Amino acid sequence: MRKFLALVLIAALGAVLIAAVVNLPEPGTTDSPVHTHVSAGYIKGGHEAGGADNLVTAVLLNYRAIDTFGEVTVIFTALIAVLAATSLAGPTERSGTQNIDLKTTRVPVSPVVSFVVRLMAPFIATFALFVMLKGHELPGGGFQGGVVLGAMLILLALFSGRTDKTDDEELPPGLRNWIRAAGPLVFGALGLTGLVFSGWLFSLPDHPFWREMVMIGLELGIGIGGAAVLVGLFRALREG
Amino acid sequence: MSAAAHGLALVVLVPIVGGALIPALFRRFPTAAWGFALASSALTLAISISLIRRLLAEGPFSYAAGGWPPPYGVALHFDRFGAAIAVFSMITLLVLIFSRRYIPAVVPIARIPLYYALVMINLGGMNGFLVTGDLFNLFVFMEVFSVSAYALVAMARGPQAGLAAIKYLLLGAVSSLLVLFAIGLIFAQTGTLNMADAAGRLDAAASIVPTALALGALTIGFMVKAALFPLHVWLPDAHASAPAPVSALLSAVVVKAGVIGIIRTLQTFSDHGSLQLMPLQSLLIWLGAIAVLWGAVAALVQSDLKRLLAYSTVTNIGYIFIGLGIGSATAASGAAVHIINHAVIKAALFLAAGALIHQSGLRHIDDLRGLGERMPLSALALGVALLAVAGVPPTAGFVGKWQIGLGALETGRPLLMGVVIVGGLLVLTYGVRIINTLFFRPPLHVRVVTSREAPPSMLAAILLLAASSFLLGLAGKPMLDFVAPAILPLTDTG
Amino acid sequence: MSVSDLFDLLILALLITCVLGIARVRDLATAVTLFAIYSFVLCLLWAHRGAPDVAMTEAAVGAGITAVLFFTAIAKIGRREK
Amino acid sequence: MPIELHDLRPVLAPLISALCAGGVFVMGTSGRWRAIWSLAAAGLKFVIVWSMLPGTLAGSVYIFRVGEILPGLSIAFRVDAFGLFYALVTATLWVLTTVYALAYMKGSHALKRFFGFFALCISTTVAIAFAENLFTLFLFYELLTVCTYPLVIHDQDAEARRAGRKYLAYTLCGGAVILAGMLLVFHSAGTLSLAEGGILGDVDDHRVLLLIFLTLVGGFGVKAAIMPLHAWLPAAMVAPTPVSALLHAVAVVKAGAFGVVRVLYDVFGVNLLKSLGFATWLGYLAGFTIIAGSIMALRQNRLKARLAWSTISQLSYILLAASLLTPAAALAAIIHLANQAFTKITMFFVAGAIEHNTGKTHIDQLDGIGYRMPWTMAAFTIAGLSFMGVPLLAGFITKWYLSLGALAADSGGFVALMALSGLLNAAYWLPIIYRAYFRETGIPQLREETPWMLLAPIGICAGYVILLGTGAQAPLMPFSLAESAVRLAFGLEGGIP
Repeated sequence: MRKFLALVLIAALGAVLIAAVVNLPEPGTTDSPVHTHVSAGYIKGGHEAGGADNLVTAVLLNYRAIDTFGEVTVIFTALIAVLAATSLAGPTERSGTQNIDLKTTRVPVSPVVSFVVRLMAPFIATFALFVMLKGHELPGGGFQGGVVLGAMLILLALFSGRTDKTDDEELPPGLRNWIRAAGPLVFGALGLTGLVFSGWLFSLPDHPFWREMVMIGLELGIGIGGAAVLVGLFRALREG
Repeated sequence: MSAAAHGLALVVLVPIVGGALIPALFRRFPTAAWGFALASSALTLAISISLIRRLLAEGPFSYAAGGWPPPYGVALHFDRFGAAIAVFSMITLLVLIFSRRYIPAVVPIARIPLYYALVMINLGGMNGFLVTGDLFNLFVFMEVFSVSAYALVAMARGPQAGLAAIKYLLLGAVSSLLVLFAIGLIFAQTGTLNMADAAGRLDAAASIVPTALALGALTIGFMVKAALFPLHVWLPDAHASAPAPVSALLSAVVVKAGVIGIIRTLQTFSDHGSLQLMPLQSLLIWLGAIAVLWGAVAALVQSDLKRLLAYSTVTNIGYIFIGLGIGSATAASGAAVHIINHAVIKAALFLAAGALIHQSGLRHIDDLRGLGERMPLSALALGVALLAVAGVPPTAGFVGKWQIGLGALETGRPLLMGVVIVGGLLVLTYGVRIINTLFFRPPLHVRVVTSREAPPSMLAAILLLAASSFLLGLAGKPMLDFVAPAILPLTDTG
Repeated sequence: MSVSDLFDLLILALLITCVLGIARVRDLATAVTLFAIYSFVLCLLWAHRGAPDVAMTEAAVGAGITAVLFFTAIAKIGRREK
Repeated sequence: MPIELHDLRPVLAPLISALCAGGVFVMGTSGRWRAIWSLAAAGLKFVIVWSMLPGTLAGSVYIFRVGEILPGLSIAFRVDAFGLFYALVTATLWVLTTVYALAYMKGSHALKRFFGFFALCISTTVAIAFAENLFTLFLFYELLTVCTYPLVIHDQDAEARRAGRKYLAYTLCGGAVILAGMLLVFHSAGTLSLAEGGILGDVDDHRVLLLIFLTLVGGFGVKAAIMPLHAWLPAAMVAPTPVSALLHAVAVVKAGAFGVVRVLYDVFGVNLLKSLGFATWLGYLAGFTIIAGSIMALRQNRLKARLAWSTISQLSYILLAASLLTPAAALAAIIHLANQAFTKITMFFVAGAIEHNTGKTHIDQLDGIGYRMPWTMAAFTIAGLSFMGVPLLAGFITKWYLSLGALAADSGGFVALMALSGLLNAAYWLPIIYRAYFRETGIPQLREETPWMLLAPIGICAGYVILLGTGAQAPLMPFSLAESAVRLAFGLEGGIP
């Protein structure tokens, strides 16, 4: 009965959603409002005023920097949330056979996998950095690069054969906390420098060179901060 | 460009960056995080006051973040609803003061910085939500304060808090998704995310179906955040099991974001020529009326003090929505003022209750018998706030109820006036019950006899809030005058 | 119907299959695997529709990190749905 | 038109008691400070209220506006003849009750709370008397409920709590109903200011008027204990005697009656009510309450319970008189505020003194008490005779004017009702007096008079009952004040016809 109700509900909801989407302007047609209004302005002025060949990046870091600031804050907050929620219970003793404590009883890692992972890690890291640094010209950017970097670090932690530590534990804990907050903090810095140099909070400098530098700085902040957050999430889940 | 306009971005930037700094700065000295959080929220408060001064001098104003003119950049916009940030910052400040002695007792010492970081980020998200003039930005900051709110609920001890936080998280995520979906629909039809711009361009949209659906999705999404009946189910659990200062913050401030979200929605859609808001408004009235009665009745049967207070939030949200739904100048301004007044009252209630529970270690109402004798000031503050939440004149709760009742009469709904009054009476019933228990019954529990009055940091926050929840009632007229220009766009449709 | 359209249809069919699978399986690990596949297929769709930035994010977040975090969580709570 | 004078005294009078309450709450742990604060404030207030008498008699009205808290809702005080009359009764009796309470309550628990809220009650009562508009009236009316509650449940045992619950349930519901009525009035008239001749003249919707009448009169009727809204009053008997005196003679029930009269004369206005005809029904209900209350009183054996039921009956005199809408009856209504207050408070003081002295609470224990406490019982006799309507005592004046008013309103039936009520009063007061003086107990009765702190207030009240009955027309007696109140309400020039 409940299943049936759920089905009916979902069908009704789906019908409504489809009705809405069907009535939207046809995607891809050049005269739909999406393309003629604000986006047209971005396309026209994005390279010059937006300061990035990749218009997505121009929108993210320049036109709508405050949105991105909010987004990195959400990511950072998610880590804080997980830390706050999991560690309160403390390291819990668990019973039962199906629960695997990753810290003590680990699935043995095949040496081949371990070797391949270690071999690939530098290349993955390089790719991540490339995505971050070139994000204003090519597809990609801080978010994507950060996720790749974070995935690489988690991969290492899982398969490198070491059982006790994730890589970021190699860092002093104080520094780790700073890196995790890198995303919101670089945007905070941007907000203030923008005010000092061009009179608006969250504005990028006018000079092309400095603008590019600032963008790279932001991408690195987002990326490295994001990677640290992801590793932190993984760690908190594993230990919590 | 006067300096005050930068404040519009700074009220967001300062608390969030402050919050992000806390875990890094205070890893070694967790308890010192308190002072830093206090300072940054005080700074935020000062900035928001300067914003209000400019608002009074020049009227509503905008700030183009990054210097990009709307609709290309994100426009922050400050109007008289946005002025609520001053009150919310003030409440956050007081909650922080209260937390000084409370939080170390419930949170492991190493995690204290996390708590303060979350509170500050929550404040930043709230401020961003209130001052933004951009739909997507609205969503982003909604996520900022929502995620921090989920986490704050989860900070309490015990499995109950965890479950409550999960429940809150699930419903919150669905509501966020609905809002995001609606924003997508609006963007697809108008090509813009700027609220004012979108409002002007919606009329030209090819089809009315997606517009109506966007309106519906926004309404439902914000209804969950505002905990309007019947989407309030997450609230009693979350607000009852969270640590007291968090409950105060959530009930006083965070649910109001949903209300303001609905106000923004109504403002955006009120220009629409062919879309009638009338059915939506009568729906809000009905749901509000049921919420008033249901919340009050449910609160009556609670034995847990904080759970009872949580249900009183359901009631008061109902009042606000009745006022918004009626939509006449009288009722809408009453609802707008009640947003603020209820924030103050509810913060007073939860903090006072938190102090009583904290000092005695008991949370069931019956166990608290005679505690008024041992903790006279906290109990007195709770009593005053209870009378205020019931709307006894001339307390702060009366203003909204009077205006809403009057609005119901003006629009020819005498029964609705009856609901407003009966709701107040029911609230008064349990208010009296608690006052009775605290002051006029002999102690039942040995821990009551050994309890001591709350420490000064807690008392300061409680007494200030309780006094405000009385005094704001006397300031009803200036407050109504203040919101009057802001509710005009709402009343045009009503 | 062009090849491009056919590709779209194929991807949509795959997506629906994955989603139904996620809803039906009782084994959490399988569900997460299916979820990763879903993300990856979606990533293809984004790439095909000309949104490389979104596609990259989807691949890394949806198929990569999310799956790892889910697996970590499953390791804690057991893999069977109760 | 009266001359309006802006003056601080209308707000000072309630403020003094509030200050006193503050003083008691802060320093009241010491009995001496409690007494000093209470007596000083009572005396000061007495002086302030009396000082306004000559001006009011000369036709001026004192006004003080505190401020507007909501659009159209202001807190403002205005001393007109009727309000001052009520305030005079309150201020006078507060002095007496304070003296009595200081002696009576000695050694009880939670005295700080008791005297603090006691003072607050008086503060709110005077504020009710001086309220310029319905909102201010309502505000302090509700505050009065809140302030009397701790007094009702002073003993904190199960019975007191039950009584307190009942009291709150009735009065708070009444308050909510008044709030509804107030919203209706404000919505239809646009103002809440009390004004001679009423403010509802422009409203033509008969149903709205009926609704306003039902809500306002019903709401205030709760405290005025009109049947069937009376049940809280006998239950509230558990309170200490000074509280019962305060509840039944001065503050609470009179606030209700005062409110009803205000509604009838200053919200509706005599002319509008005459054309509507609602008041007739109120009159019938009040008449019924007079008789039914008396019959219930007859059946009580506990002295305080008999007093309580008698209060229900006596209060309806005021409502009946006010509902007749003739000047003479209105005069009766206003004077009866004072007459009933002084007479009933005498009786309560006596009941308290008997209980305090001998521990006796029931009527069948009172054989021969007149020999043990002759002065006390003499006062009681005077009060009883007054209620019966014996000429030269206060109660007679009420009955006389009420009958005149009833005849003027062509409701001769109410004259017979007066007579019947007098008989019933005789039926339940005379047995007590008979027992006190003429029943032999067999044991020789030792003279054991009440302590002077209790006796003095009793004597003064009893003396005043005589004074009200004999010298009412003397200058500076409240009678002339009542006359000018009636003149204002009916828009009359010269004397009362």
